[in-house]
Amino acid sequence: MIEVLYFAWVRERIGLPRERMETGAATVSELVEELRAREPRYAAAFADTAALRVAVDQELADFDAPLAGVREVAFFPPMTGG
Amino acid sequence: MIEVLYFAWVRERIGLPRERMETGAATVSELVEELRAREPRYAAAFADTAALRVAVDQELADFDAPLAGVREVAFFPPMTGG
Amino acid sequence: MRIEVQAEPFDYGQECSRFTAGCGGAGAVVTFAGIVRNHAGGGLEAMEIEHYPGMTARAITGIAAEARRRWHLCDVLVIHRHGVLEPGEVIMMVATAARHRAEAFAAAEFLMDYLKSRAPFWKKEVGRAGSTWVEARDADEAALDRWGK
Amino acid sequence: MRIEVQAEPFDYGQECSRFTAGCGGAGAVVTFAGIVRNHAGGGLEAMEIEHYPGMTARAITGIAAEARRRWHLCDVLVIHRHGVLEPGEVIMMVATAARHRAEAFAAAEFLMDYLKSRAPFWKKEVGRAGSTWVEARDADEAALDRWGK
Repeated sequence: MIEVLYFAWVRERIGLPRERMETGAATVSELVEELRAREPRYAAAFADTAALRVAVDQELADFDAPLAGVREVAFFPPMTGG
Repeated sequence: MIEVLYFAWVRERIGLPRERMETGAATVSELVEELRAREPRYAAAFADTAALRVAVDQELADFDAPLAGVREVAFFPPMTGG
Repeated sequence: MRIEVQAEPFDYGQECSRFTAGCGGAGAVVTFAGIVRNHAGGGLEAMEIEHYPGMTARAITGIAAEARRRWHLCDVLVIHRHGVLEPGEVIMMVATAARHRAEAFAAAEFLMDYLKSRAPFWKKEVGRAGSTWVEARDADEAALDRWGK
Repeated sequence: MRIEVQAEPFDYGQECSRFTAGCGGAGAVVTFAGIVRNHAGGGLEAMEIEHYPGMTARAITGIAAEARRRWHLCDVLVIHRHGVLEPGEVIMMVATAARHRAEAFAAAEFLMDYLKSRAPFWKKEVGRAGSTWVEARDADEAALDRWGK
């Protein structure tokens, strides 16, 4: 089981802030493929992964990061703090 | 008549903060020569002009600046504000 | 070193005073404050700041630790708010203290460049005509290059 | 724009608050504070700051005006003390407000570089063993080069 979190417009497009899911995905990219295939709102949120950032277990990561042993994956747009 | 001001260690070496003087010097350098010739304390203060800065009528200037029409000349070490 | 991530307002001037009083060996203190700007036309009614609670404090702590590795700093402070802010409110501040000004300036700019693009905050501008997520500026990502990422 | 040259202490935090509250369009405020450092060994008893009364305010005003020519600034503040200060006291501050942080940072550093080497102040450290005029550092003169003097 993996916890998937969404922030900012990713959260708004998907319509929920987080969900627990069972996945066989080996990498973040495979997880994205799986999510995209679910429903149009996911396909819309993940249409352009160049516009997205990902954190794996609360550390910024790449889309080819492996998911073995991972508990939490978060998707969000580029950050705009400060 | 010209007003000559001294600051920081220049003031301390010469032993006074300002003086009015009559001078025929055409430039700051000539004024320095005139002062140096006066007394050992002036010679000591002006021994190394590379260690000094000069302001003419309250604007930073070079040692070859002309003195025609000038009312105030100030000598001091490099500034250490901030 | 103090890192605060909070919804509550903070007293920017008081934090500046306290920080400055607390660092004995420092000759130089630099502070930065980010403020909710009143855009031309005055259409901005509020700024909503979302963050990633589990990750935010650790991300900022990591950025501050990196700053302390790069420069000899007497102290570092970061306060960042989230939630709903009004125009004119202080969103966040950083403060750095060092012996000389070059280090304090460099560290404050480094902190800001990284907080801007690597700490998980997202700003949304709420105006009369609707609300918009603030887009990351290319200049902000480019700013990281000067630190050799 | 406000320039103050004064013997009296000032409340650094309060000045930071007031400055920040006063600049509506700014998104970024940078402040710098110079503090009388307690040197290793703690031998410093006081810092005496001499200045050139007729020239000081006009020199600082000129430097601030040049900063406003180079960057689009919403506001600038400079306060510089003279006279006798104790370790830990704030000697001077600058504050800059701009729309974006890069301008506020650059202008604050520019002001500091020029105030350091082009405003007529001289510092003397008074310690147990006597007193010494602070010498200008080569780094301070070199810092001006990056602004194309």
